[in-house]
Amino acid sequence: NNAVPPKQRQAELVLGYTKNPIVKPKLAFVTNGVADFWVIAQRGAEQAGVDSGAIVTVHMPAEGIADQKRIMEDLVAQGVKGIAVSPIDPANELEILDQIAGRTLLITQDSDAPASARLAYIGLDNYDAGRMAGKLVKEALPSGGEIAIFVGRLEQDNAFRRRQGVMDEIFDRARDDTRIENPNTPITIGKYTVLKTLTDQFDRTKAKANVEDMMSANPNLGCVVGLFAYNPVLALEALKSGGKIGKIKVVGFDEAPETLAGIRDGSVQGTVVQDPYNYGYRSIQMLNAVCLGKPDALPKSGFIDIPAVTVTPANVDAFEADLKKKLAGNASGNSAGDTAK
Amino acid sequence: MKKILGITGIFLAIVIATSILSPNFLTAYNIENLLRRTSLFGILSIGVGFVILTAGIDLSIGGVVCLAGILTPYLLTQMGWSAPETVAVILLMSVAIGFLQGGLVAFGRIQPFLVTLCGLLIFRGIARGVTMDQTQGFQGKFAELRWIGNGRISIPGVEEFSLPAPVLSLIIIAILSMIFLNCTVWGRWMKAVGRSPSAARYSGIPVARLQILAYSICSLLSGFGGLLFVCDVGSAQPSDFGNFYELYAIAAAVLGGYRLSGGEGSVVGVIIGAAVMQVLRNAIVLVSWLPYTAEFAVIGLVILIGVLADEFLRRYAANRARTQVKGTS
Amino acid sequence: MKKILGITGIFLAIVIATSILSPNFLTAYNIENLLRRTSLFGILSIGVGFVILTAGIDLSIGGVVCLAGILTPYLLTQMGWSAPETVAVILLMSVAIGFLQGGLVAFGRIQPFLVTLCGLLIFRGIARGVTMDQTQGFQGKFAELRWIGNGRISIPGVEEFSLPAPVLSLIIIAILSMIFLNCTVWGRWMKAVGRSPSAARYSGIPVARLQILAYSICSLLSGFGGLLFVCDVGSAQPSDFGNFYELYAIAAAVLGGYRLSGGEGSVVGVIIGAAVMQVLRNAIVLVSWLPYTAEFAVIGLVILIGVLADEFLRRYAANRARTQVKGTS
Amino acid sequence: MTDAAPILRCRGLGKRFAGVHALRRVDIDIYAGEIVAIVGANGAGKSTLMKILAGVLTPDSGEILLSGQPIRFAGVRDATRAGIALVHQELNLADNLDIAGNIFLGCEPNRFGFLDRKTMHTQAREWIERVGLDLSPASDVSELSIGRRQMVEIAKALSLRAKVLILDEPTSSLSMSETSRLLTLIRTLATQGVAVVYITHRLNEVLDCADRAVVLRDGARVADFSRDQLTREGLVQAMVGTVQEIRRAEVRSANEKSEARLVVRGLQTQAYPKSTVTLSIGRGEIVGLAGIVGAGRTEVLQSIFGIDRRTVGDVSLDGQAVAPNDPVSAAHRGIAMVPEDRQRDGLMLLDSVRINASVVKIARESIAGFIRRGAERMGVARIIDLMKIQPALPERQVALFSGGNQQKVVLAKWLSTEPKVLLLDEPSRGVDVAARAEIHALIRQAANRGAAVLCSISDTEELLLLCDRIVVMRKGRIEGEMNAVDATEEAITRLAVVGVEVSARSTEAAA
Ligand SMILES: Nc1ncnc2c1ncn2[C@@H]1O[C@H](COP(=O)(O)OP(=O)(O)OP(=O)(O)O)[C@@H](O)[C@H]1O
Ligand SMILES: Nc1ncnc2c1ncn2[C@@H]1O[C@H](COP(=O)(O)OP(=O)(O)OP(=O)(O)O)[C@@H](O)[C@H]1O
Ligand SMILES: [Mg+2]
Ligand SMILES: [Mg+2]
Repeated sequence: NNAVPPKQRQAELVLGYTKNPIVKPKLAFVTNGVADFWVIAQRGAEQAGVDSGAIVTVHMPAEGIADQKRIMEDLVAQGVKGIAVSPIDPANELEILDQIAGRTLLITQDSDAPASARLAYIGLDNYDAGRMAGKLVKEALPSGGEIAIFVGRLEQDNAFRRRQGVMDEIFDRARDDTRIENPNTPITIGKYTVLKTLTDQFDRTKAKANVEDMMSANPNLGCVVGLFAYNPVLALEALKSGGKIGKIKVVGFDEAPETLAGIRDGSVQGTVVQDPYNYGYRSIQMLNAVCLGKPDALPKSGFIDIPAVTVTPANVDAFEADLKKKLAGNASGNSAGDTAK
Repeated sequence: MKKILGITGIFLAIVIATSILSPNFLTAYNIENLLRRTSLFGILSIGVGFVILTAGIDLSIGGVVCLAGILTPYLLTQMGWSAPETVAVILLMSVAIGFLQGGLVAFGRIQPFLVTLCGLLIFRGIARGVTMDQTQGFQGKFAELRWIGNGRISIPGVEEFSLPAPVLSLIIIAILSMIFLNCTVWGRWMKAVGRSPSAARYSGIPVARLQILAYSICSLLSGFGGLLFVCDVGSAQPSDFGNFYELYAIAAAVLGGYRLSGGEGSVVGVIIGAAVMQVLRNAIVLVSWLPYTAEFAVIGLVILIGVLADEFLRRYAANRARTQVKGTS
Repeated sequence: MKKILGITGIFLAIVIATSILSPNFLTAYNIENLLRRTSLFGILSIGVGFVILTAGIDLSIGGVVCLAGILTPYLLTQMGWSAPETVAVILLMSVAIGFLQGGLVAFGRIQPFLVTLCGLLIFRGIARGVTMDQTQGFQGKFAELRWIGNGRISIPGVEEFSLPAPVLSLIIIAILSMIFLNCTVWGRWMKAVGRSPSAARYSGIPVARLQILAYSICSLLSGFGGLLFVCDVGSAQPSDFGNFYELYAIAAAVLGGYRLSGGEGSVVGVIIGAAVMQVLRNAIVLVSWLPYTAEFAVIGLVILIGVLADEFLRRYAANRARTQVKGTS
Repeated sequence: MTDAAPILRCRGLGKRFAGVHALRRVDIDIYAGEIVAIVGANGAGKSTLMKILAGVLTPDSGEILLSGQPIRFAGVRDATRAGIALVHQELNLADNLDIAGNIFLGCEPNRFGFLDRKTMHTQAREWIERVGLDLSPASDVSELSIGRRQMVEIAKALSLRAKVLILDEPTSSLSMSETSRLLTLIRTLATQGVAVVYITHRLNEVLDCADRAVVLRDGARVADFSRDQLTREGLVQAMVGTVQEIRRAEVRSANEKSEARLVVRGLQTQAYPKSTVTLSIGRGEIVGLAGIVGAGRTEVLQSIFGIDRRTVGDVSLDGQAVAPNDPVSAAHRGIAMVPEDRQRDGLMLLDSVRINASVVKIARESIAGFIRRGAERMGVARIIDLMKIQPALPERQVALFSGGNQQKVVLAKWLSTEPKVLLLDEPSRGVDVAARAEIHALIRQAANRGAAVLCSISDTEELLLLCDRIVVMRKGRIEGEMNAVDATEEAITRLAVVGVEVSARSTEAAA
């Protein structure tokens, strides 16, 4: 079956299931790392499994692309019928994705790889989400100021696209999601200065230290932007012990409880959230439908948009209630959130 | 004393260079931060120092930090335990871990590297398994307990500056360790075990017991360190909390004069070693023209240059000493 | 031979258990994957084996893997170099790295742990600095070069199964290493240097040169490994490509019978050691009731149990041998 | 002999280390075919001189002339190439290699760098036989006793077929039979034109076979005796600077019975699981173990102390059983053990004399586990003084001391603790004659305080000097025992080599 091009192979698989549907297929949901964001998605995926009767496993590679590749290969070896994956590095993972697509149904979620043979993509555009956060920054600093950006790792697709979105929005530049700027040098355009972008490799002590050190280095710091879920949480910790709560604004991503609490008490300007629960739920739902012989479940455009939302004091309560409801589906809801995604 | 001269020199050089390059380096706020971080990492390094002294190694530190860091908020918030109960259980568990690992090294005769590497994997695995990969945090509560990690002690008469609470822990631990190592028979014997296990055996020294003690102390301090770390940052993610901390801890110890072949090292040196690493990381953010993405390269280079300089000075001094003998004799 | 009996037993036990627990374990596809991964990691482990033989340690492996893995696509796509040029430069650079580190150990008399830890930081730092933290990938091109990492060699007469290309590299490297270690004068000297440096020196063996050679081989194989890894995966992220690989490499070597105190170890053992780690990780995905979040814990426990069993068997055998001597003599 | 040009000449060799002046302008000529003994007190500079000749150390001043040509050795390899081989005072074998591997380490027979194992093993076998080892070249070195290791070292040096063969205390753990075999070998080599430089503290050997003896004192050459000028007294006077009467330490009379302190019953060792050892030593008694290399004396001492697993048998001290395989409790009960291999088992080489000498005593003197620094320092000062450890620097690293001085530190570690039982394995290994007398006196003092002393000593002469009673072992068994006053060197050696039956038969035949 190696000779068949992956795109065609996917079509064959879909056609095959249309003729001989499979009930209770084994399906897998593969993330791009370990994070609470993904735990929410896991809830969604598992709930979809319960609702649709599919056997669902969720895998979180802890060690980057090589690990993600290994897990997908092992899943194929194990005989799963479909995989929903968040590719860590879509541009360069095509081959791996196509190799997997040659053996099992494949959709992408959270990050897309349009050039691959994947059947569909469920998610949003991180660049646009970044621009939404950029708007929050401008609202926080209407008269301009210094902004520092913090993130776990910069080379991840979602990380650098978010960062660029934030910067382009702050500087009022036209949309160009291929632009990448040097993270080492501060940039000043108009009344805004974006300082160095610091990474922490998911080490929380480092993440907090980064914020503290930027506060030391830049006494006029006006706003910090945390691109991964734990970044705003640790920024709050640093601001608290530095006595700068409220004086330095915080803009974040994702729905860590501390971030939401911060929005409520005014220490956080706002956060841009995705809908991981539905990434999980809809991915599994779609794969299961295809296995059951219903190819119509696949979107014609190949893209299901689950847009990002800005959470501010205005809608924080409604958002949190909705989140609780989703998580209550199974197991215990839990504390602090973060996203390595 | 002579052995920590080199590292002290490196430390002073970095401090002086950074304070010239950045006006914000010697501010009260920054110094407080540096003291806190140095204390946190210093405690781990003092711990691993005991193991290194016996010519062993402990790679499980990161795993123990993770487990303690995860379990502290987990027991408090999910299980509803009280703070004293939680702390007691965390510390007991840590000692038990060290006891077990030490036992496997001393009686099982398995290479320390292997035992503690398995430990690293197992403890992080347990942390991930227990929490199902979910971040554990204090949810804004338990401020009194968290004081030990992120609190500050105001000094009477000083306005700006207050002492970070972990410094207190560090000082107590350092003093106790120094007393143990320099003034007690067991401390002396622990060094002997590292120098020559067989000479120790022939001297009637309880080698196995001392090895187990060393691993127990190390794990205890790792667990306590994990507790302080999570109290400082407020939450912990099982898959990456404490990652690489064993390397940082061992590196600080080795920088501070410990030899991995055993039997040599000083507590003060270790603390300075830990401080060097923290100041370097701080400097890379504060000195704006240093490229942040090359952070690691800068740290690695500075340490290497420092160590090389130290070695050359030492040889130079040895040569001089020889010539002086010549002169007088 | 006797020394690798234990690890071979562990390996067989895991293979048998997994093939009973999962019908998909012994499929051609899965075996191909396992062979490829074992080869990739095995190459690193064989490399670090040389350094361990001389009683040194190389922590810079992950850094060299990262640098080689980043630079390969970087030079090809960003700089527009040709594949042969790129490979040549990567391998030369790797040897140079080893040469330098070995030199610092042999002549600078700095602890190997410190030298190579700085190396780890520096090489990863350079990789991050050069690329400004951007992923480097082949962008779908250079398929011929990438064949060495992800290609497959069909075996005449066999339909289903074809041999992953890295297996070839592993076999060549393993055979050359075995010949070097067992049949040449220098291989023998390397063992002597690790076990008894003074005996080596008094026998006129060029200790420093051998140390440098060991580090050079290790870095060369790390660089080559990095090349293969990135050819297999297609892209590399500077901040985590090769993270912890030094630990995996050393762990496989130690599992395979190397002693960190030097002078002991076998190439075959190392390869089996690397295979054990890969099969374990594979088993955790394949055997669906194994808790995925506790992956690390399972790996750690299995290795620990295996090593303990090995040690007990060894002691039992030693005891028996002694009783038999008693009986016959 | 003297009219030929010397093969090796040293002119004004000097060497300083930080803190000491090891050699001062030493001149020595060595001629082909002669045996030169080098003697001197501990720390006189003998080993340093030899290391310089063998390219291990470089001299600070002076020059070496080989066959009249000045030569500079950059390393051991140069010296080996120039035909100089050295057996070091301390053992230096790679114990992950077999005997053949060690013999040829550094100059393996090879073709284009590939080992020629066959040649290696056949040649190794020859050398092993020549030194009188009854082992296969493929035996693991790690299994060998010290005496056998020393013989491997000698074989290694012989295999180099050197023009100048230097032996630094080669006999320090060989018994009389191996020693005489070695001396015969040396004489043969000398007649073949090899120059042999021989260091020993056993003056008998010097008188026995040296053509010439050079005496070093404090790093300077103080005397050069030709064969006909050699006397024991002359040597001693040159070595220590004064005429010193080396007298035999007092011996208790044979019929003076005391109560048994250490009793060993049915002890089986790992090396000789077939035979058992039974011994009883009284308070104040010094018992010597005699035997040839590999007789199992070390194993007996180790088993009593608990280092080796005691398979069968029991040991009791003052009527109470001593726990098997537990050196910690043995030490606690007052049993002291001075091991044979001082560098591996006796010392923490990188620590100071103070740390080494006080490691056991600090525990005895401690208060609630805390070291009493003052007492420690005073104790060490006393030991240094008593044992004449040179240089008298308590904070100096032990590794930097000469072999004999290191041995004194190991002894001091235990003698200072007033033990109830003293187990001594080659206690005066490498110690000079004068210091040896002091050590004997100290051992006797310990015995007089009530200690039971069991010591394994290979030098039969010394055995007779020190012990009250002598127990002869052979192949792990006790062949017989005799009172020191009745014993002769010949009787002991005969018993140790051929055993009781054969020797009884031969005595009968003689009668
Ligand atoms: N590497 C070294 N560093 C410093 N001092 C040394 C070193 N080697 C030897 N010495 C010193 O040089 C002096 C001579 O030592 P050497 O070993 O030559 O004595 P020796 O005559 O062989 O004595 P022994 O009979 O005890 O073996 C001693 O005082 C010793 O402490
Ligand atoms: N039959 C044998 N074959 C080979 N080796 C043996 C045999 N019996 C004993 N040995 C070795 O000889 C050693 C026992 O001798 P031990 O060291 O106790 O003798 P020793 O009398 O103290 O002699 P030495 O002077 O050599 O130390 C053991 O290490 C053992 O390995
Ligand atoms: Mg000497
Ligand atoms: Mg012996």
